[in-house]
Amino acid sequence: MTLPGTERTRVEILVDAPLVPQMIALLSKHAIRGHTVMPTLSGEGEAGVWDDDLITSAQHKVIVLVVAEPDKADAFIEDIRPLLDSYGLIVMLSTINVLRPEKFA
Amino acid sequence: MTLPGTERTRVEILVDAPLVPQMIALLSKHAIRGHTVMPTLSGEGEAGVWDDDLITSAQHKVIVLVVAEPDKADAFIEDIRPLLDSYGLIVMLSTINVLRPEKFA
Amino acid sequence: MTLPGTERTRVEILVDAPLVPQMIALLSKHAIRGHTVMPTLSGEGEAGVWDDDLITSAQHKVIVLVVAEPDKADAFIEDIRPLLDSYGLIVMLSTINVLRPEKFA
Amino acid sequence: METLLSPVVLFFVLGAFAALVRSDLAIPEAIGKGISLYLMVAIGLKGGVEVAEAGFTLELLVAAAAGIALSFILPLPVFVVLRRVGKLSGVNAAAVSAHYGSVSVVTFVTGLEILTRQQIPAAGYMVAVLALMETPAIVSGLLLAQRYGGAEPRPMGDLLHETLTNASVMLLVGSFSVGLIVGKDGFSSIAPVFEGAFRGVLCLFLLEMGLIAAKRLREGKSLTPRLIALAIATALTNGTLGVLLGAAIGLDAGTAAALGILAGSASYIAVPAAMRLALPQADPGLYLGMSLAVTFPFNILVGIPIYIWIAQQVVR
Amino acid sequence: METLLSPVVLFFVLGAFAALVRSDLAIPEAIGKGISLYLMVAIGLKGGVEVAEAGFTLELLVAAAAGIALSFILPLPVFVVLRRVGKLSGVNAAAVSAHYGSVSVVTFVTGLEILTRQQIPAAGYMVAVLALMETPAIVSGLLLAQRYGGAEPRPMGDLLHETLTNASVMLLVGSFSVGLIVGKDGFSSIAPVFEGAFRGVLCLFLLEMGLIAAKRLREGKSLTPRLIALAIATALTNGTLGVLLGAAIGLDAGTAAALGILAGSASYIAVPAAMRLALPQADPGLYLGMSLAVTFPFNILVGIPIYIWIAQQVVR
Amino acid sequence: METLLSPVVLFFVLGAFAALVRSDLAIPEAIGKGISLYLMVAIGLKGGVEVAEAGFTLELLVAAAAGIALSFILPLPVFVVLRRVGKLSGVNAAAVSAHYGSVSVVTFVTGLEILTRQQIPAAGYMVAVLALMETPAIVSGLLLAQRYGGAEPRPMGDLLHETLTNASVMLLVGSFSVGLIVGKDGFSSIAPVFEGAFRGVLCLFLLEMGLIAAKRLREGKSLTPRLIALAIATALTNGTLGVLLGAAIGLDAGTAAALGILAGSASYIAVPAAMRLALPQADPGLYLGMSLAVTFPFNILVGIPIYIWIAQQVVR
Ligand SMILES: Nc1ncnc2c1ncn2[C@@H]1O[C@H](COP(=O)(O)O)[C@@H](O)[C@H]1O
Ligand SMILES: Nc1ncnc2c1ncn2[C@@H]1O[C@H](COP(=O)(O)O)[C@@H](O)[C@H]1O
Ligand SMILES: Nc1ncnc2c1ncn2[C@@H]1O[C@H](COP(=O)(O)O)[C@@H](O)[C@H]1O
Ligand code: NA
Ligand code: NA
Ligand code: NA
Repeated sequence: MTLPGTERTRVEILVDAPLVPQMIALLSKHAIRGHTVMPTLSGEGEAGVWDDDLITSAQHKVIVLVVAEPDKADAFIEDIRPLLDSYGLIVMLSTINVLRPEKFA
Repeated sequence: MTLPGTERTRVEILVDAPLVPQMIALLSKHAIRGHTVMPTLSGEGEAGVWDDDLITSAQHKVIVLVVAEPDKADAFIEDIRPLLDSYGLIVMLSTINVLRPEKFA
Repeated sequence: MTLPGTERTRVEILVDAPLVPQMIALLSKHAIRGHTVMPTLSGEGEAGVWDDDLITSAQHKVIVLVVAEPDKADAFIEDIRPLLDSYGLIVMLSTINVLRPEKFA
Repeated sequence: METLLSPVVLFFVLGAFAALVRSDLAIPEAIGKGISLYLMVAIGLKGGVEVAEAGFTLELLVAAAAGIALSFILPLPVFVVLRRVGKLSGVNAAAVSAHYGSVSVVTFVTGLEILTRQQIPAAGYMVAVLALMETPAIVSGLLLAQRYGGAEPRPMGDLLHETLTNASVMLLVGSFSVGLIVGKDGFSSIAPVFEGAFRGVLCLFLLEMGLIAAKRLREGKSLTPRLIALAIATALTNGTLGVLLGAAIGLDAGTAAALGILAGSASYIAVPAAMRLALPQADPGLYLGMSLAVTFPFNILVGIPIYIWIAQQVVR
Repeated sequence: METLLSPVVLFFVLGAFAALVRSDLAIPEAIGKGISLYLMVAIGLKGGVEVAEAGFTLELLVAAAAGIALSFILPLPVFVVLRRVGKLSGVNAAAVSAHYGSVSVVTFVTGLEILTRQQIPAAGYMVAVLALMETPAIVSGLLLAQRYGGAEPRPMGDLLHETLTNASVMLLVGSFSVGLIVGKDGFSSIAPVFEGAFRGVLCLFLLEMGLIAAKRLREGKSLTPRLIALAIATALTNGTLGVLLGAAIGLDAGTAAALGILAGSASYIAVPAAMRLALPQADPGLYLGMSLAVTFPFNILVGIPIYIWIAQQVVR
Repeated sequence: METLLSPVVLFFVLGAFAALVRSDLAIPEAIGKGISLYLMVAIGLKGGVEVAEAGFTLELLVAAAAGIALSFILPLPVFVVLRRVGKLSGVNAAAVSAHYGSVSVVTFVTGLEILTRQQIPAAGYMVAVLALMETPAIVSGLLLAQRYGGAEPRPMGDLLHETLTNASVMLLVGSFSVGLIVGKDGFSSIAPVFEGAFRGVLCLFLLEMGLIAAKRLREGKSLTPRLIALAIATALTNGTLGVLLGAAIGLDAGTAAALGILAGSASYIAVPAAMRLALPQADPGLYLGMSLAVTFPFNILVGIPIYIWIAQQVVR
């Protein structure tokens, strides 16, 4: 099955809300300008159960969605590798097709 | 790696909230009946930074998620191509497997 | 195009909010400990249009996102197959790459 | 008529109108949920404070028993009618019948407002009756589904736990108890929020309810004219039964009317969520359509005045 | 000066300050939306109750006609200036001009507060004028876009439906009508929420507005100094025209000032959403930047006192 | 005992009860956040208005200095005990100690309520002390983490900016200033919202806090009996130190008690977010568990009455 458009790497990072600015700073270090932040409601992992209770955003998680050229995405991934454990990140990578490839250079 | 189920095209369109009805009208023009709208929190692109401040939904973005047969999805994609720039759409395409393929004809 | 990381199955289940605990119980039956729940805003399908009006969570839908080893995911999928119609589930399967594969065993 | 011109009812009409002309007016989900929690706390507190003043009475116990009995028993005739006349499947008929045995907090609160306006207030303990009537109908509905609908039996323990700890029961009983403990004196410092603001906030909530009910009526796929007629007939019958039972056990007119309002109302918050969980094969479009899009507006606009009128006739 | 020290304005300044020092202070979206719905209901009710007291008058009709005319006509000169002086494209100039013909509810409400503090209250019917001025400018803006901007014509029926049923029009007209029907007596039971709480809630909303306006000013990419100057000049000109027209048709000082505030204000809720839909090729950064980040704070801090001062000079 | 029967505390107990019996009761996130912003604005305004009445005094300065000193210094002994007795890692001990040096706004507000009920009110300026105590502990905690936990040093400028502009500091200091400027007269028009509604809204917030604290206690994986004991002992020790320091610098009983409540309370809003950012390797389950699930309920139910009692003994 072939899809219309051009291939790009889709990176999804599940991260605690207070650390999002740090992620965005890392993105711009790799000249990746675009991203979209998406909400989540609750979850469970090795560190236990969490949900979006109001009291503090310390454990409130969001997903940072980034579409980028494969090379840039790879370089970015290498840079966040050391943070995976301490920041408790979940990273999902896949290949998708986009319609205006020049926007995701 | 083979997945259970049947292949379909997954289309995700990041679009400003006021334009969602237009997208849905286009979907039904192509006889694609199903869709799901998902929220986002904030983002950055060439047009700058935005977040979901309350005052107006004019720049509030959502993701319209559509699963459809490849042919229908292709035809739909061709139809929104001319809108990409003026509407400022981001479109992501991928192939996924679904369990009740007859629902996504 | 090759992506960094290790392949895993990504399962996304669109399900009514009151049925989420049941889904999670099924996951742990298959020794899948991790999941993330994501919100949605509205949608349309054969059963008609819905949106997240406040009055009851009975028809409020969320997406349960699960990353798991292919074998575990397959077994889980077999288990929810009989529920697809009565629970009105939409299930999307894809293969993604993750960075800390041992977390998604 | 005068009832229809109270701000509370007018805001309901405004919301319904906005939905019918397809306005983009919408109240954020979190605000609606927040208001509905507020209303339950306020009504619970008020009831508790009133009972703290009046003391526990035999009347209270009798009214409570009547309420529980209504909630348990009403689903049965409703089930039979829905199967025979409404041609619903066993599971669907059982799910709908649970809604009609249970109660609608907002219908009750609107009824209290109207009773107060008409100077025939209901007894404070009716809030406790409201809380007690929320859940027995769920049990009846599920038993019907198991016996006649082929639904798999669920462990009774789970069911009991879910129904006893559901959010509305928790809030109503909890704030009723707080009201009982703090009494009139302790209440005075929080009265500006829970008493002074009550009617105004109720207006905003009924605006939202009008929007939701009319939208659902417009979009509802599962609603046939026959089912709409049944949703109205059921409300009227149950409401009348409630008033008569109230009169029979010796309640005053306002309190008997309140029991009628409870009996005639149908749940659209707690019971749908419970049914989605326990009877996933039942059609939510059906039970939400009947209770929320038909019975609720019918009661606000027509039913409540009727139940009050009947109560005034049969009690003197 | 004294105006600047009212709590309402001080909270606006606090919000703007927090955004400028990049504080992480943020008000949840649902709360902001909820408050803005509340303010529209409260202001609508108040206006309706006042008109119920005062009766419909010829003055009301004249003021309404003046408001509608301003909303229709003001976009034209604004469009010309934006094209010539501002060097905007046809579509962008049309979209911005629609914002300046329409009105800002919060600017109006803040103006009413300040007028009340200064003991020169505006007539209650101005709420109706506010509602009437919301949408004619949208029509003018779209016609300009079609004639001079090459925008595709949209079916007039759709357009009319959207503008007449938009949420603010619905709420303002709806609660104005409720106020008219229930009158002073019916209002008293809901007054604690819609009158007593009004000023305090307005403070919280202006805190939020300060945050949003200053954040947008900080991040705004589309705003050049030239456009900022135009946003201020347009407000001042329109506001002055509004006051003069008000004086000419014989309104008292407070009411003429209110018409000036309406004319000088620019929409940033209803019109941007309508423009995003009808003219997607226009730049939202531009029209939201000018109306929300420049004109709104200018009016709150400087414009309102000026319009009031002019009204006091020309009306006696 | 009488304290435990105030509506505010009873609602806390109700929330905790609901969480312990696993009710599905939940307050929408946006509502909870909105209420917590409201409480900060209301308490800030009240403090500002009171200081505007009483004037700036030497006492205020001394109390402020004492508060800042407590916030800076308390993390040190806490750190040592957590390492030695609690067997925590350097980074974790540092992160937790920052929470205990800082303060909890809701604990403070609940304390003020109880002091007012008991007719020994604290001075209005304590709100300013509350705001001043929020952040010094964050600096101490990070310095401890760098010296003894191997955490990488962060630029002090960033840190200072983040702590000075964090939302609670901004709101408390900002509305304190607004209160100071508008004084009693300017406040009266917004008093229905920020004074009249205060206690009622606080009830709803403590309902929510009870839910959250008990849920976290139930689910908390990182909490051992030893750490629970330490969380209580630390609150008691810090609280007692605060009262004694207050008495030593000559504060009256109510004000000394308030200083004790501040010292004994632990942050669970601002500090956790700052720690997640600055010390991501520290375990949030640990510091939120101790401050929110143990120390907070302990203070509400037991700690506050004890600190008040001590204050009444040592001050006369
Ligand atoms: N297998 C998984 N699938 C989806 N989300 C997961 C999975 N494992 C963990 N998560 C998410 O990642 C968060 C952190 O995981 P952990 O570090 O294992 O506690 C969890 O709370 C979940 O929200
Ligand atoms: N590379 C990207 N990855 C993810 N989201 C993006 C990306 N680029 C743009 N976006 C999103 O699309 C919106 C519009 O992009 P733009 O038209 O470039 O301003 C942005 O505000 C982001 O939310
Ligand atoms: N083709 C589709 N693409 C995306 N979401 C869909 C699709 N079909 C159905 N859905 C979602 O699944 C829900 C239930 O579908 P249904 O059971 O067909 O009513 C809908 O309300 C949508 O939110
Ligand atoms: Na009933
Ligand atoms: Na204008
Ligand atoms: Na402390």
